Amino acid sequence: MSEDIYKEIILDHYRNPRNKGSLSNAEISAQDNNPVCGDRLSIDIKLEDNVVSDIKFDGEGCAISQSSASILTEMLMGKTVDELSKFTKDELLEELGTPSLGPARIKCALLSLKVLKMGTYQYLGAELPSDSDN
Amino acid sequence: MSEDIYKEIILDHYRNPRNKGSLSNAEISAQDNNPVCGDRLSIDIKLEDNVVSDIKFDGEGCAISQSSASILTEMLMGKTVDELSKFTKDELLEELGTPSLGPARIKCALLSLKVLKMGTYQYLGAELPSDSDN
Amino acid sequence: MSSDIFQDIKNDFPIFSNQINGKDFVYLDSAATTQKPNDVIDSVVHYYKNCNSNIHRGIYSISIEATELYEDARSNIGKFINAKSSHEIVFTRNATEAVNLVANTWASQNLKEGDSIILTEMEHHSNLVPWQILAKKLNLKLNFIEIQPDGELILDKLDNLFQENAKFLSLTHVSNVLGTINPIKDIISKAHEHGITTLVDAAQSVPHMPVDVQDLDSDFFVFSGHKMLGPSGIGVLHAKKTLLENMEPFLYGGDMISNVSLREAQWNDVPWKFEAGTPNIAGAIGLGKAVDYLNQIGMDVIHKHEQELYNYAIDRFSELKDFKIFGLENKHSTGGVISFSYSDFHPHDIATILDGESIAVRAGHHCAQPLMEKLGVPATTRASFYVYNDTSDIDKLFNGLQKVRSVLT
Amino acid sequence: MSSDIFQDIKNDFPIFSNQINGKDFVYLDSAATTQKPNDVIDSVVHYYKNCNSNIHRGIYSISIEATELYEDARSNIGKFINAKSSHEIVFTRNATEAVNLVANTWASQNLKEGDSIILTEMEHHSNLVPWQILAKKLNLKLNFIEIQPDGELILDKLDNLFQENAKFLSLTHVSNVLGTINPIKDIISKAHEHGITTLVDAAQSVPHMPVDVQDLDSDFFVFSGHKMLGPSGIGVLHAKKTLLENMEPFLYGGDMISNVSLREAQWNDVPWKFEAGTPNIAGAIGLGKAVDYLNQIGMDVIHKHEQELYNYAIDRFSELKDFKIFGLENKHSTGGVISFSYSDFHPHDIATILDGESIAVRAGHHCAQPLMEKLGVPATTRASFYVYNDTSDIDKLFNGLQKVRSVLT
Ligand SMILES: Cc1ncc(COP(=O)(O)O)c(C=O)c1O
Ligand SMILES: Cc1ncc(COP(=O)(O)O)c(C=O)c1O
Repeated sequence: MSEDIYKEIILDHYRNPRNKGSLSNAEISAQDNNPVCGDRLSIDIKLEDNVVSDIKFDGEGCAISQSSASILTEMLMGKTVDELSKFTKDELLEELGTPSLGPARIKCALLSLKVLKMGTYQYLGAELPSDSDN
Repeated sequence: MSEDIYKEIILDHYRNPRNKGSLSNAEISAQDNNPVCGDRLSIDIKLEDNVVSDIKFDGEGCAISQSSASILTEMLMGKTVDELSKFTKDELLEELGTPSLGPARIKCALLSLKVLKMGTYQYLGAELPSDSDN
Repeated sequence: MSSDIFQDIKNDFPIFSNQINGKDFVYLDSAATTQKPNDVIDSVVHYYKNCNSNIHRGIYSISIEATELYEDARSNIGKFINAKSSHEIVFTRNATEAVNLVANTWASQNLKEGDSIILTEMEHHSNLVPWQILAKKLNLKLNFIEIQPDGELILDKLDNLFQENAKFLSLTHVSNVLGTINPIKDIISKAHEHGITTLVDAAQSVPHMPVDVQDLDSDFFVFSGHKMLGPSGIGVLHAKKTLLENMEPFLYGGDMISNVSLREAQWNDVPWKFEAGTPNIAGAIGLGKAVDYLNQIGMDVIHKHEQELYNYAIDRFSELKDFKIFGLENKHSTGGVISFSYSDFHPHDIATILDGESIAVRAGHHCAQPLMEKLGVPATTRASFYVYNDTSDIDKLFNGLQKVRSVLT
Repeated sequence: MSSDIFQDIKNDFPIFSNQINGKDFVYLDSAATTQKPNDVIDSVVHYYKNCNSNIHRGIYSISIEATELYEDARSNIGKFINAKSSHEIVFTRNATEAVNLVANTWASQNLKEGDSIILTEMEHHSNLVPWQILAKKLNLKLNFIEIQPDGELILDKLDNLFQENAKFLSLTHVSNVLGTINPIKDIISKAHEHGITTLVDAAQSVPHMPVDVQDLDSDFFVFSGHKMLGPSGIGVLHAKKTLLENMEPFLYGGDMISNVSLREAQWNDVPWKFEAGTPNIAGAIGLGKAVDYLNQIGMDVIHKHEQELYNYAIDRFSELKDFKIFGLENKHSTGGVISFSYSDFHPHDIATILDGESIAVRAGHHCAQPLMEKLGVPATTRASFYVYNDTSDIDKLFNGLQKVRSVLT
């Protein structure tokens, strides 16, 4: 809950986002926003033989949400659709280097993952599993 | 706010109520109740030449409300209608001997006066002045 | 007594360290509201002194801390009544607001002209008047489960009441006047057989005995924090999650929305959808602590303690002339409440004279005027017990009642 | 600063004796909720420790004492806003509930299909969404007083808006985002000329400046205790007494009735008719004490203090590159609120980095999404001031903002 969450990797991706933009004719494509803070994020994925061959994100928002999206795109390149659907938030958070992001900002960090899951499940024609509450 | 309010005069009138009962053909007649505690009180007054010639009360309730009614009837005998309409709560409370009755019980003590005023104003065809709030 | 836990328990409650009218204070009005232990008061003070802030939307440390305390209290209370999920717990001001919430949302949406609502003759005004008003508004019928002179519900006519048009049943778990524990599990199960949705007024049960909403299978379930050691101004609605999800909101404003434009709004998830505006944060936190305190003792231990006090009291008071306990024959009493008449002394006189002895009891209709009518009295005097009471309180009440007789005769 | 009163004022607020994240705590989120002085906390604790009991119906000493404290708080608050009578003061949970109360009672009874409600584009969700819902239910129109880029209302089209069908006007006294003080006395007077009934959302004015409801001539007037040093969970509806008397009740249950039978009920007098169930007694008492505390300083002194802080802040922040204050050109600002953007840094990042410096500011839409849209931003960062702030807080914010830049670039 302090500037400690602004690790080098986050700041690096915030200042120089990778894979920013959009893809036409993407097989997987989804977007969402967080009305509370106005974060907006879209992800487009091109598949070849069920494997991610290209991926772009676009959006606006805080350093955490945008850098997390940028980092995520790098992590996903070359993965199979099955791997996308099984990708966990712990994998992403570990890469971000800020496991203790705190409840106020964790939603920012996970927005990109949420969009990925929406798109992947939609592509698979499956229903998005709802988070267990409590 | 203790048994101190049960002065001798109150207990005397509680044990031996004066002027209890009702009058037929009373010129002034009114009743009211206090739903919170179930106190019930009626007062009947006969007038001769605008002067109280007979007065009775009837009802059920706590020692304070019933003895106050009994004491009130004694105080009113022989008074003019004008005097009835001007009779004050301080006069009654002084006679009861418990000026510091406290907010929880003062309504009990003043129920008889309220009934008297209702009846008197009705007889005079006047509107009951509402208590000023605040 | 059954347990040594209760030996020094008054020390946990700072109000008992005061003398009132120069005498040790005997508090016998816990059915109206309960005293607060230091733990609860301290938790409220801790919030104000250390993390006082608005919740849910703050990014800074104390707001995150306050949000966690508030939501942890919700979980804690959910576990206390064995809710399936903490998201079934909606914070309200009190039990009264929780009943009104259901009347204004689920019941207004789902009940139609000609439907009937089943209540009982022993309801507190808070679980009666909201239904009278709804019945007038929607042209519903109100039907009442009657009570026997001993204070038990007459249940053999239930099949008549639970006929086709009956759609909703709202009843008290425990009577605040008689202490009767109604067999609500059976009643709810029968109601469900007839497709009737149920609300339980648990204002007098949750504080005094173990309660399990999953076992009872209630649809709606309400209680008040201030009657279970908790702070002022906080109450709870428990409801099955699918019900909550399908209900329209109750009040509208900040925090209960997810998205707002000038002419449209979307709602937040449950339970927040039902918590409009800044809630009673300190109240919720304090209620969470009250639950901790009660859990430390154990609700079964508390229930047993009160029944022992009740038996002791009945025994002692049997020596008093013209002393009548309402519902005494009733075999299903919490033990938390004794309503009585005493000679022809008026309850107000009894309460005033006892106050002079520093004994607090309640006199009046206890917000249950229809029940008073049924009992044939305008008012009763009521002594009610809780964790901090012991047999010495009952002895003092006994002496106080003798004083009442000596003053008034 | 203007007054020595503010010299040691932080000592009155226990939260400032804590270090947060190892640094002195700088609280700049008073528009969300304010910190509490010891006087207020102590009054709550005093109630719990000395006269904790249910009110209005108790005959014993502590209940009489609690009732007096509760009703004295009502008078105190009435005098604070110069209400004609304390019986015009209804206790609610917060400003949000007070708005909903009016929407569900007076407005539901008196507005008819085709009528229109006038709002402004700068309303908090709590004074917007209740009217959206009512409009849908009753087929009313919603019309909005627009705002200029500087945050002031555009009032020259009022005559168009106040046409025949306009029956109700609900508007904020002070914007919680921009600090704009709306000229509500004039607007209300013009509304009354057209027979329009008015509600003032005073959540951001009553805490910060002298307010006189008789002078303003508002019909309904709402605010929250927690934004003016008071406890959690208590708010106020002020309304002219004849309005209150002619309104149906809001919630139903104990205490708001005078007489109840199984099928009928009569209501208590105002204001109690609108206070169903056990209220937030400690909350009301604490709010009464908050008012005492504010009176000791003086509302005009507080207003001046905040304006001095505001001017100091504007001056200092003018040194920051790419720093933009929303509504800066506005000449009618309380001085209590600064909403800003800073380079292209996202408000959440700004708030998080400031939190690391132990500075609490708010980031987000501030429950005013339509206003955000009008300002063309998804969110702003907001610093808001109160009695306990001083220029050193602003200096620390200034340093914090420089840190933000160094982290994010
Ligand atoms: C202008 C305005 N109105 C209404 C509210 C709602 O206040 P509460 O959440 O206390 O009901 C607020 C506070 O956020 C506000 O700033
Ligand atoms: C059985 C019952 N239901 C409801 C209530 C109402 O509780 P509250 O006033 O806290 O809303 C009470 C308390 O008086 C009660 O005893």
